[in-house]
Amino acid sequence: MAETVRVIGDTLPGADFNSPLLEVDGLHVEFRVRGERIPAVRGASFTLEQGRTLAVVGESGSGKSVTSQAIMGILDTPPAKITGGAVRLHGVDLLEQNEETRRAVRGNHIAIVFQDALSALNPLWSVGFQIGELFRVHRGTSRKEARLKAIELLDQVGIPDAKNRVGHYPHQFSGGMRQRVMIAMALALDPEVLIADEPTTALDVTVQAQIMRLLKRIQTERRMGLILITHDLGVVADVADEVAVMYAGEVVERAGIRDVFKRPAHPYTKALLRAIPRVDTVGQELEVIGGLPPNPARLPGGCPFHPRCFAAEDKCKTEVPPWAEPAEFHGSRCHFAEEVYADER
Amino acid sequence: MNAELGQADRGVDPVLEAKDLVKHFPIQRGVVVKRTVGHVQAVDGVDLKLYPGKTLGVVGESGCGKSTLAKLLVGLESPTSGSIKLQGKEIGNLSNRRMRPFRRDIQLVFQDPYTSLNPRLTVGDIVGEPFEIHPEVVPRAKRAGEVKELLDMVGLSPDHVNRYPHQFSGGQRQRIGIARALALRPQVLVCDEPVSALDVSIQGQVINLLERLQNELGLAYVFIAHDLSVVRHIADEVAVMYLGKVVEQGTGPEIYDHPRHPYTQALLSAVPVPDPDLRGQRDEIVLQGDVPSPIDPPSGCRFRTRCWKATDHCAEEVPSLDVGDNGTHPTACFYAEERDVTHAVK
Amino acid sequence: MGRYVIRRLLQALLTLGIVLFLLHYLTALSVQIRGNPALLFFGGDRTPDPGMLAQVERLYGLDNKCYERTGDPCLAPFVDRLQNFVQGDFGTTLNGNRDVGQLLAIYIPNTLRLFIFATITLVAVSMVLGTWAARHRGKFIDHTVRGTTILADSIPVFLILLSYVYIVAVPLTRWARDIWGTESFMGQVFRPNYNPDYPWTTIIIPGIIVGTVGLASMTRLIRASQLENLGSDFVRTAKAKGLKPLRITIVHVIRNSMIPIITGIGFLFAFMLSGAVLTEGVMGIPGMGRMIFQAVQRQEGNLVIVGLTVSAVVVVFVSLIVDLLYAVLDPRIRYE
Amino acid sequence: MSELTAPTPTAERQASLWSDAFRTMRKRPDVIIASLVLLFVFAMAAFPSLFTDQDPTVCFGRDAKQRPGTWFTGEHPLGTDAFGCDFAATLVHGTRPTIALALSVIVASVVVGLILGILAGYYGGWLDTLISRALDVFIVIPMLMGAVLILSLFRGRVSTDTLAETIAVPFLALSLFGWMEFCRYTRAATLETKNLDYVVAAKCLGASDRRIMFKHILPNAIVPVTAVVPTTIGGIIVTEAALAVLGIGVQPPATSWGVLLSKGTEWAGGGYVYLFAWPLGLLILTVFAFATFGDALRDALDPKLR
Amino acid sequence: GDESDVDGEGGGSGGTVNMQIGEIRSLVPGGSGESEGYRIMKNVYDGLVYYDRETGEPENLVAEDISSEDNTVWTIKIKDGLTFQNGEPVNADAFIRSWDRTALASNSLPLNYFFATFEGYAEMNPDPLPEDQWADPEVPEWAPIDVTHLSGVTAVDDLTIEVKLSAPFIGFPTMLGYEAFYPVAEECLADLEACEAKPIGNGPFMFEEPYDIESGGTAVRWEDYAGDMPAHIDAVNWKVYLEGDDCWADFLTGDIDVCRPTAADYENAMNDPDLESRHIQQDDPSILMLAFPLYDPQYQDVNVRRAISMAIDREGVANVVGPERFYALDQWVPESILGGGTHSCGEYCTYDPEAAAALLEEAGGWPEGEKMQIWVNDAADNVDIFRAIGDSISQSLGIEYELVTLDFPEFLATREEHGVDGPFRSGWSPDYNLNENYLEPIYGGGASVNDQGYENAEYDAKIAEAGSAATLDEAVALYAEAEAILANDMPSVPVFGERFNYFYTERLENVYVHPIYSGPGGDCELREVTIAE
Ligand SMILES: Nc1ncnc2c1ncn2[C@@H]1O[C@H](COP(=O)(O)OP(=O)(O)OP(=O)(O)O)[C@@H](O)[C@H]1O
Ligand SMILES: Nc1ncnc2c1ncn2[C@@H]1O[C@H](COP(=O)(O)OP(=O)(O)OP(=O)(O)O)[C@@H](O)[C@H]1O
Ligand SMILES: [Mg+2]
Ligand SMILES: [Mg+2]
Ligand code: NI
Repeated sequence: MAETVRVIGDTLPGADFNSPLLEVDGLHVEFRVRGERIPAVRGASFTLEQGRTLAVVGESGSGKSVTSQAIMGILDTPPAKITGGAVRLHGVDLLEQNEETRRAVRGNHIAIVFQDALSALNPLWSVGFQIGELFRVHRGTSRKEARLKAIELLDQVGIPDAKNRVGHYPHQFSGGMRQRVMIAMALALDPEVLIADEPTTALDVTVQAQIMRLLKRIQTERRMGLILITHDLGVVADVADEVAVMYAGEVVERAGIRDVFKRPAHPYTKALLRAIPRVDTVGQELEVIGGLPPNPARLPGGCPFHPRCFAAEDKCKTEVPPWAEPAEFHGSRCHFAEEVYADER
Repeated sequence: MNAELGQADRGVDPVLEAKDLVKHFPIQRGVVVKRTVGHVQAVDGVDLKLYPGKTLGVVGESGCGKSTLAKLLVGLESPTSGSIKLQGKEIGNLSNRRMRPFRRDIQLVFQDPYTSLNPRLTVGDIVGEPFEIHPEVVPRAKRAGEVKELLDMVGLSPDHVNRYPHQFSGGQRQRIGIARALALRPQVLVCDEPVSALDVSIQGQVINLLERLQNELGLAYVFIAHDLSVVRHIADEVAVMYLGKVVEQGTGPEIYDHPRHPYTQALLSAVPVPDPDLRGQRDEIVLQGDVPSPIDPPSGCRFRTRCWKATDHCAEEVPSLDVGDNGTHPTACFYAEERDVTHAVK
Repeated sequence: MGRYVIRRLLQALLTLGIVLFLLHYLTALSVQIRGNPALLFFGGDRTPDPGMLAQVERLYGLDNKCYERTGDPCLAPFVDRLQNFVQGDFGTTLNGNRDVGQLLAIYIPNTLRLFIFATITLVAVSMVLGTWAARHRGKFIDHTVRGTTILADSIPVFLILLSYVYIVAVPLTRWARDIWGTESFMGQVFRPNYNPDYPWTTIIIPGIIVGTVGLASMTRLIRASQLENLGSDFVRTAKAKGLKPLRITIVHVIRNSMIPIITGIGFLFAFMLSGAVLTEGVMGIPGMGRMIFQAVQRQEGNLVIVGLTVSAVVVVFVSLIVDLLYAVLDPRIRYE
Repeated sequence: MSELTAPTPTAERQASLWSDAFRTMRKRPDVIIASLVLLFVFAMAAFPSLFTDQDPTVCFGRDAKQRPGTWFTGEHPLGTDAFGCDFAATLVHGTRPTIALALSVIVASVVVGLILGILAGYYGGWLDTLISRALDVFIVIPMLMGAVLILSLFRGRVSTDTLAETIAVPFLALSLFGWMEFCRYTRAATLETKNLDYVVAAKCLGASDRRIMFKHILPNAIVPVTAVVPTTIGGIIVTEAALAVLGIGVQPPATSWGVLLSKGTEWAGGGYVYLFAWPLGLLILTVFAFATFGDALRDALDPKLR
Repeated sequence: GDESDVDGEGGGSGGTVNMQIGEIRSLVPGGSGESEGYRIMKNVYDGLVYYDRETGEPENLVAEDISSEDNTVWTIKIKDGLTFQNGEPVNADAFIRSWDRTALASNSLPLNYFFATFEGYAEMNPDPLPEDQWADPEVPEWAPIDVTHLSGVTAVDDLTIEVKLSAPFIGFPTMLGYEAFYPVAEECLADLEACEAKPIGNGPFMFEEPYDIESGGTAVRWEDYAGDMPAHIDAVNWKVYLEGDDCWADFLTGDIDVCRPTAADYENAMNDPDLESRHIQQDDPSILMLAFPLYDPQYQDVNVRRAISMAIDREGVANVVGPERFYALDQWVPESILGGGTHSCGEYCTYDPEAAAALLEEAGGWPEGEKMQIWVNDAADNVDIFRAIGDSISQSLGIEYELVTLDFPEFLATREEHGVDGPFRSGWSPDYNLNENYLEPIYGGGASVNDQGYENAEYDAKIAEAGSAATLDEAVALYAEAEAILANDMPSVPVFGERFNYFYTERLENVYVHPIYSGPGGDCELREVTIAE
């Protein structure tokens, strides 16, 4: 695949190519359910450069999916409401654009791959139709041409016999194949940013390996920015360039891949790394993070991680920790970031 | 690292033994008279031995028949053929009523902590249900105490008896499920992916609990999972399943450090290791395609369609699960050969 | 697909056979308990000559002695009847000695017309209301729509009809005729009674009224299925593809919502037939519902059986069509 | 092992589906109003003498169709009916058969439907085939038609001495054609539930089929059934009225709302609107109350719809 | 003016009268036997006699002369030169072929019984074979009937018929205007199916298009009509109202010209000043009685029956179902019928609760705790009327009652086999205009035959005597005496005579309603009606 030439000004007026590709800055999202306000994302910030892979990790409910949907602008409002922050693509704050521009950005500039491909594909239309739809809506291609493009894409994502399979329906594909279809759909308009929201969680390890390989290949070929959302640190270690760790709606640590794994600066990251069972090591008892994941509607005061933290002190219960940078390009939201960073164990 | 486990216990009789276990689900058609047009060969000739106090891990990809095997072992499905012996007694084809006394000795822990607990019953009712079904185990008056004890044993506050399952988190619910399974003091616990639905941070708690209970109560586990790393931590012996058959069996180190079957090797190599330093350092085998349908499995070796070593021979003959000439543990492959995929090699 | 249809047809045939036998048994029981309907042939209060009565009984096949033994399933006449049905002979009525086949030819089209208008009304109104309510979920409009439809459903249809006939129809007709003339569409459409000279026009209003049966449940169904689809993952995907809301609704929501709606319509069909009994009675429409009701009243056993069998055939047929429509709409449902 | 004594989870949201449903419903104004209406109607059915002191069987043809007095006072506060009976008394005393019929039909239908549905869903096989076929057959015959058929079979065969005798035949006819919906719901719910892990768990513990059906499956199967019960009660009341209008159903001189309505419709056109309006008002109010209640219940029991 | 005058379409509706009609059974003479079929046939066919719309007496129409010496053998002379609408002559054969058809058992025609008094009837209506000769013991069998002609009827010449009855019957001519005795064309019998749809009559109206049983049809004036009672309007359109429907709403919109309001619409219609001048109110010869099962010991005392009769507040009951629609009846033969108007019931048909209670006391009172079962068929207003009657009896005598409602066939059957255990409904509409028709068919024949189980030798003798009286007047007087005997025995009590109230639209003039033969929904004499300009 050759270097893609694109005219961004058409769909995104005011784009500045000197700014980072995608910048999420202090994003706040809350849900209003039956009079209750649930802050799902509380000030998430990270940056993605072209051709890089940013992994967003965190346990279930930490706000990973909500963040990605906020970037895409596909949150249902209500119940969701973006209460603050900015999402800048080439320096343009998407949150301030009108609906039409945002629609143009979706698919064209940012695309997303969801976790459960079976439910994310409309069961009543053939995959060819669903992929071709993008060309027909955004590019005004004819039905026939769209089909040819769809075949081409299916071929690219490694679906054998794409010509015949283009008319099949989602249920006729296996899990891994469906995920490839999703990826083909996301790649259709050659976006600069691809968000993959747990693309392999529902898959077997052997298939997961196939899909991750595919994603990686495509990303390098197209020099896309990839946001990989997952809670599998093994996958992260395999593909990511940078990592953002989320806890209770916040990014609690952000650093390059080796830094995070070798010298985490946040107790949560540290505990998480220790808790993971590994194939290549044997330990009799697993280390665990005590307690329960936080309920976003009733977060504890101060640092939200303090009830489960091994390093917690009284200060953590009352004071919200500031963003600290114990090393260059290594940020952590912990009162004791330096200490944790320094402690190599 | 070889032969440190398993062999040592050969003097003891296994608590649970399955021989040539087969389960085929018929596929039926027809309005009034049903015709059988085919079979789902979910489990197709599996041999297992489980020794007291030990853990047998079963790994394999989705749909390879792990859950079916679990159901067969606890008597929820009756096998098409083969035998299952619990403490030397055949339980394979017993009627529901005749099976009942054996149920006290073998219990199941489910994968999904959200659907395995009746949302309309309190924790006390759920954990106490085994006593109602088997009233002879504990006299009525002592049941409440027993339930509290069980809750305490799995690390839940005994005050929680009057709560409903939805008031608990996933990990806590899984503990309730374990408490229920333990109520009758079984010898064997079959755990069907007990931690797959849990977050990494919670997963460890449940695994530790299971290990602790094994030490305290001398339980034997059949531990089913598709997460190989978890199995490695808990299992003494591991069986790798592919399409209803066990393709390789052995102790943890035998399987993980010295895998001989191509499928096991591919499986292990596909597990990502949370260490960025190992990126690109390991021997990576990426299989092509998906697991074939169990309705019409490939002839001969079932793995041959995805195997890089496959020859015509593989299509003609079914490889048996043998130790082989130069092998250390049973492997069902004509071209079994050790290959280390878990450690950095490059 | 072909095999599936054949299988379904066989199943339907079985059901119909059972229905037929049950009906036969019930009518036989009715003759056994209530006495011989042949008396009706002689009209009024007169006692017929026994010889004549016997003749008439013979004419209608009611002379079999099994009709005198309460509880006897009367198998021989049942077999006769089946044979006649197979030959296309549906017998005659007691009252008027009329060919039942010909009667059906008159009654069925009328009822079908009624159903056409009823279905159109039901689907159109509930579609609009359901979609509207789903759009404004939880808001005032949502509650209003639901309240109104429930209220409309709580008023028995025949009361709506009666009020229409007694109170509204006459002044409306007179008013319309003053403006447009008697023979115009408007001059006929409001007429309080069905008129065979205007078989379509005068059935519109009763059709619309029957169409309000089940409005609440249908609206609720549509609202629910739309809500479900609007919140589904594939709609989220569609949004992520940058599609316009209108396109999302048309391409990705409506077709998916059709499935429960079709089921609903399938069920409502049997329901409407009940509605037809009263509607046809009140509006003087010579249709199946009314025919069956009067046949039951007059102990026209044969007519009851034929009528209900026709209705059974329709219901079975509709459910078959519904199932086939599923397959058309939903590729996941494949019948080999 | 300190990590195993987990902190207390979300404490407030205790209670099960039912009390949860009850809680949501209690707050809705429409439910409150509907409940009041139903309470009033039930009171009328249970204690008619609280509402009127006249005997509905004392009728003088000469006094027929006296319109109500201006302020609903005088000997006949609501006037007299077409037979010269006190209309208020007829109306009040007509409530009992109506409500008794509706309730007995619903109880019978639900019980029959539940049992058959659970059996069919749980055991499957030929039992399921049999019950499903019966379902097919009964669904094919529309309820009203079936009721007409049964009712005409028993015309004049039963006396109307007691309440039970009055409603016996319509009860039979309506129940016979009323169980299918419940059976279908139950069967579907059973099929769904019986493969749920908690049912499998009970089986694994050695629970008997009866225990599984009644302890684990029934509570689940009963949810969709309960959700449609109030609405169905409304439907039965309407059907009873339809039967009365057709001249079958509860037979005069026993009264029910349906009987009153069928007379009332006749006279309303002739200017005696009150003969029509009162029973109609009561009927609509009651059916509407049931339907509203049912609607709310369905919402409450199916959180997806909220 | 009326709009339908303006839009001339479909055969010049300027002269078309729109009538309502019920469901008919047949349009070939002998096949209908109900009021609706007769209402069409009497305009399409000309019978031997036509009943005068004022006196109800038969006046010759096709017949030139009808005479008899002994009331047993009757000679009928037919007018010359009359034809059917297809040109066939109306002669003796035309009548004989019609009568033979109706009298033949295997044709199973409802009016078959009209010929029971003819000689030769028995041969054409044999009994089934003895049981041992049936092939299937379950199914009765008949020997084939080879007699196809009534032996009592002979054509003396082309225009003269001689009829031999099996017993003398003075009222014979009064029957002859009825449908059973109309002539039938040969062509009609050749293709009955076509004739059912498009009758070939000899009357002033003819069908050009087939009549449809569901939607009715239009009969136009037959221009070549040569008879004595021609029509004045161009055409008549019958619109069908099936059972349970009524024409009132359509009358109000002007789609129907003559209509009777439903019970509920009465009051409004009566009080409408607009309609007042277009209202016809007449007594209907239909009567309603409460009959007693004399075979039941409970009702064997005549005083019990009298007490019950006196306990019925007839005006009160009429008030329930519409005062204008019924009038209290105190005789067994209504006023409008030849020989009616005797008021034979007298004081016993007058409401007097005290006297009623006293009478009942005298007769031994009513058994404690027992309910009176009142049996009624469930059609139309019956249930209401008898409920009101029951209420009235119950208020006067303190007896509890219960209504047993059955549908018609079952009711008839139960009544007939004497399975009724309480007072029951007995209604009667005459077949012909003679008081005999109210007496003999209902109470004659002996206890085992009639529904009441009534038998009085004196009564039966009186009926027989009247049948063989020399003149009609004599016979009428003798029948009236029989009625008096009946009044004394009270096997039933008269309750109501019916009264019809017809309204017609402004377009019509000369609207007359036949007192005996008119439909339940509204009717008028179509040969006389005209349309206003
Ligand atoms: N529609 C919604 N209504 C209310 N709350 C919501 C909604 N969607 C998400 N949330 C809340 O937002 C929080 C973050 O959810 P999110 O889906 O982003 O988690 P996640 O990190 O993607 O978890 P997972 O790993 O399970 O996908 C959760 O606590 C959830 O309760
Ligand atoms: N009751 C059944 N009837 C027919 N086929 C069945 C039945 N139960 C399981 N199967 C089939 O048997 C095969 C093995 O299923 P099983 O549930 O044992 O797989 P598994 O290894 O547990 O997979 P997973 O990891 O997804 O839980 C599957 O192909 C499945 O479709
Ligand atoms: Mg997520
Ligand atoms: Mg499984
Ligand atoms: Ni390890």
